Amino acid sequence: MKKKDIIIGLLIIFIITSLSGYLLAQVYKVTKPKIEQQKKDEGQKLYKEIFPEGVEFTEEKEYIAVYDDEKKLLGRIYHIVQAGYGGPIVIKAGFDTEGKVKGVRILEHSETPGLGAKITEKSFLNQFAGKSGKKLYLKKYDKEGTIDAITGATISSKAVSDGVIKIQEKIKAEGKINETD
Amino acid sequence: MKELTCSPHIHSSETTAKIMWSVVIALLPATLASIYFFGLDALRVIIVCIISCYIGEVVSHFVFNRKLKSFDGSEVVTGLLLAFVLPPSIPLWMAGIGGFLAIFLVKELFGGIGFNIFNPALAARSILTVSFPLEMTQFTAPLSYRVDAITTATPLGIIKEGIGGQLPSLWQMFIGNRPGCLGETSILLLVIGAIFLLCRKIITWHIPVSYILTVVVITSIAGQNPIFHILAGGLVLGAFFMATDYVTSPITPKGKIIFGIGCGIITSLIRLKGSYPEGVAYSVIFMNMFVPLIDRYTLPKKFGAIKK
Amino acid sequence: MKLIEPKNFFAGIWKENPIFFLMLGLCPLLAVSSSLKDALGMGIAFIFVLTGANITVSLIRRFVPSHIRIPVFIVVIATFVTIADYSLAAYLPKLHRNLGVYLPLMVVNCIILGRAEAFASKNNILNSALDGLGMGLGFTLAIVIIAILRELPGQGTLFGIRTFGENYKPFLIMIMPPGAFFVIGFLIALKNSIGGRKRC
Amino acid sequence: MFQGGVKLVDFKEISKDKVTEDFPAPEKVIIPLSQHTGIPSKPVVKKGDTVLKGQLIGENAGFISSATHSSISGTVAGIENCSLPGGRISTAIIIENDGKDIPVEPVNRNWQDLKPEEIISIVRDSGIVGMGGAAFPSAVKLTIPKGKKADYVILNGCECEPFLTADYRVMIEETDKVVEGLFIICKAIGVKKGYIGIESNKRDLVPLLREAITKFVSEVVVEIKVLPEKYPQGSEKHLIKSVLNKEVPSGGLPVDVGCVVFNIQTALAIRDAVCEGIPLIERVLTVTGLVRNPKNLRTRIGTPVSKILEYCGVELKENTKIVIGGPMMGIQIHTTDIPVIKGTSGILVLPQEFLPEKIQPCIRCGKCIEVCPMRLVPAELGKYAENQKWERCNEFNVSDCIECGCCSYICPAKRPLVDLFKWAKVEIRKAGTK
Repeated sequence: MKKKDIIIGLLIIFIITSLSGYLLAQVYKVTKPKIEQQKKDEGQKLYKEIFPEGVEFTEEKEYIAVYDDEKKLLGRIYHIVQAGYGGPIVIKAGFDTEGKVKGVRILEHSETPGLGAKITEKSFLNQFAGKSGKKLYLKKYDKEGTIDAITGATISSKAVSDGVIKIQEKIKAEGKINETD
Repeated sequence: MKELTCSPHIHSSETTAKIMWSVVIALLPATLASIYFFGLDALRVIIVCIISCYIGEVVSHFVFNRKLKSFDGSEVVTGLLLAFVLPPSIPLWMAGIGGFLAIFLVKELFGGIGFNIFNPALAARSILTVSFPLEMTQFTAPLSYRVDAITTATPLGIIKEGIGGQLPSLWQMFIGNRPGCLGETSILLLVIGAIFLLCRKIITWHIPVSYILTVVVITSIAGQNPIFHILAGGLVLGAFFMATDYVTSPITPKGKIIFGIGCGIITSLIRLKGSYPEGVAYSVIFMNMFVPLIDRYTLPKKFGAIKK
Repeated sequence: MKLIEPKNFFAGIWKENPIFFLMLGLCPLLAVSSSLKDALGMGIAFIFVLTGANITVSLIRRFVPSHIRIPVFIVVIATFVTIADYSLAAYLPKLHRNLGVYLPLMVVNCIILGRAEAFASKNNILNSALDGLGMGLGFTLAIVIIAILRELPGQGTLFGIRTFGENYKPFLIMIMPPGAFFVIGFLIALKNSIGGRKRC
Repeated sequence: MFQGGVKLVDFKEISKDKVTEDFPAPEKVIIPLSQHTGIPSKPVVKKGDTVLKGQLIGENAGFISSATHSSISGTVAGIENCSLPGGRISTAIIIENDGKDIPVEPVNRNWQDLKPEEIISIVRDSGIVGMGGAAFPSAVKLTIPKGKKADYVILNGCECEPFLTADYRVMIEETDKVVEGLFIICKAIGVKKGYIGIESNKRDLVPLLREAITKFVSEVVVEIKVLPEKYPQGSEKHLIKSVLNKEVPSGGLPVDVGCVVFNIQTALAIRDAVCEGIPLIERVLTVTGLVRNPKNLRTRIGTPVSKILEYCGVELKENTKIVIGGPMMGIQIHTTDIPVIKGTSGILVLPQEFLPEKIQPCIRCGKCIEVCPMRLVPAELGKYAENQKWERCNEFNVSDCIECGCCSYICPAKRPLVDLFKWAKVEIRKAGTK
């Protein structure tokens, strides 16, 4: 190959790359605000689902603080990754200031479809709402437990309940619960 | 002119059909045990599986233009083995789908008897397990059909989940009085059938022995009771009747031992570390894929091969 | 060759269907065909990228020396894929999330690179656009058929709407990877038995 | 003991105790010139010539070739083509019997006085070939190639094929001559150690043989080996493995492990040729199976099979087949006009099995691998041959197959493995000569 060919080739690649770079930059400029807005909306929607009373959600170091419209702290939303049956389960759980569960949502999981995957269903997750202490255990594992496991998917159910309990214990340990309880 | 035949002019009396029916006979004691422990449910599942296997055969005859072969009993074997690895409470239509897929998808699609890569019964069971996980993991307690059927966990399930239910005694597990798949529970009667096959020289000791020994060794190292691991789950059924399936296991004695050890390692790993309580079906299917490779590297050294 | 030849368009749809005949680009096909919605989205993104890349490659074909054509094609394709990626993320975030990594992976999809190399770099713009549209439609057709055949039995739904009633027990394996292989295998067999077997 | 093989029901009772009868010389004999492995012999008579019993009618045409002699006295009626078992066609000399049975002049020699080269040349001139079936010229076997050394001679008395009893009868009736033959062979080759290998179902021969051995004064030590009944014990390579525990290398000859093997009747023929000057013109064969009078017959070479069958009371029906040789390796013939040749060890009448309808796909049971005495993988080989993948067949050593039939015999799917391997060998040879 001649030197000239190489230089011409490099030049052409350079031109094409620059052109496409410019094009992409323009596209990026247009779409970036949209994408960010989408991300924010999505997060807000999820937090709202977990904590319907909340109005403002601010991200703190370890959790998301939930305030009402008078800037009063209502509770916190925690994020936890718990080992499930088929892999890690990413859980977001909201607790009010008294340490009671407000809501639980599953962000990611790889449980068996039709079986463990049922942990994302509201009928299972809503069982946690309003509960605290030993009530968060599965019925199978603790006498005081009140959570019904999904039929045939005890391990997945237990992973969710374990995750929620872990956060609860953490909150307790850090003293983020009002003494009124 | 008469059609000339090539030598030899005499043949042994063994035929494919005889082998297949012998396997059926060997499975009979365990079949009766399953009907005793799980009642008519078991019988219904068995009948549905066998009939659906035949339907699969007939359908593939039309779809693939294949010569409908004579009644050689291989469908009965597949149907029976499939029924053996299903829970007794499975809805009959699911068992039917399983039987049909075992023959149509796993066997005939690959070219019919002698050409399938995977064990039809176990492959069908795996398809059912991933498709209908709930129904495939509900086990009825033995003898409970006399009062009303109770769902309970299998011994391996109890170990895996760490809770609920009381483990049956080893003796109960040996005679088959435990929850589990339809035909896997009665170790005693399965072993009687297996001895029959060994005496008939239909199966050899290589695969079962290497398979079970490997499981024993690994579970002992892991600090669990190896006897429990033999009696619980489908190990005996798998080792004697599934892994020894001619078509899907290596052809040479050396290869058979490698195959058995492979199955044993995977079964133990799934039981000890995996998320499923039982791993016999998956380990046998997994090793099925390696059979051509194993065969390739375990060819016997020909007579008079020059030593290098 | 004439300025415009309609057969270039139809070849991609049936006779030289990229999936059933050329058997290229099976990766996104297997991965995102478990629901009709995602499949349709993927198909449309695919048509966009393929047509765009074909037109561009045809446009610049005279300026690009052959020894650097592959990197140039990749840059062109990557540009279109990134445009599609951003747009989907901005306007259809849910679809974007479902397609996941398979959208950016289109950069290395062999159908697109293959058409750029085999067709667009040798034909005029109109024919290349037709080819891109045809091949893209062929891909979309294939992925939609496969998605229907997987979603219906596998989830009992179509476009997320229940079709078989509440009591239907989904045949879950169909929405898992093996189901994709079953369906694609049977479809290729079917195409071969209808349209004559491909001689290798 | 060799690996593999099968234990067969031997069916030898049918003809075991029938004393060998002389089959009367027929009115006409057909003597093919290609009864042996190698180049056919060259005819030295023409139509109308008068020949004596034992007269040379075809001479040695090369190194691996053999002479052919007339088995009766009479006139040459013509030189025509005749078919041989296995569909081969050979030129044959047809001789009409004059009923006088005049032999050529007999000689009386003492083998002890002969030099090895002389013995070998007598054997060559007498047209002696291996009479176990392969029909390899014996003189070639007796000539040890340069650079090689033979230490043992094994006499193959296994007769491992079911049904056949000819060798057994010969050993009972002509014990001394057979043993003398062994001593002659040892002398010709110059070895000091001889073995006689027999299967355990012929254990009653041991005292007879032992007694015969003591009758000869020689420096050669002869040992009798009683081997377990297992087919194909009589295969040259497997006999050596059983007797000496040595494996003949693949593609090699017995002499590579210092060993030469001869059939019982070959030894007898050598003895008759060396001591009495009688060339190979008759042999003992067994007529058995679905036969009214099963017999062991001493038959002239060239006797048509039809005459023998008639003599033994065989009615040819639609559902019977005639096999030349044993049931495991014998060849079915389509016409009974075929003559008895030097390698014909038996004529077997068996029921016709319509096998092609019973053939099923291989279920990979592995029984063929268990029984293959050559330790091949017949199951895989069969599949390759069926799909005409000849290179793969070659790779899997189809050329080592001895066509013993164990695999086909044991196969539960009744696959015609030997048939396929024969085909593969032919195709490979074709490809090789191209």
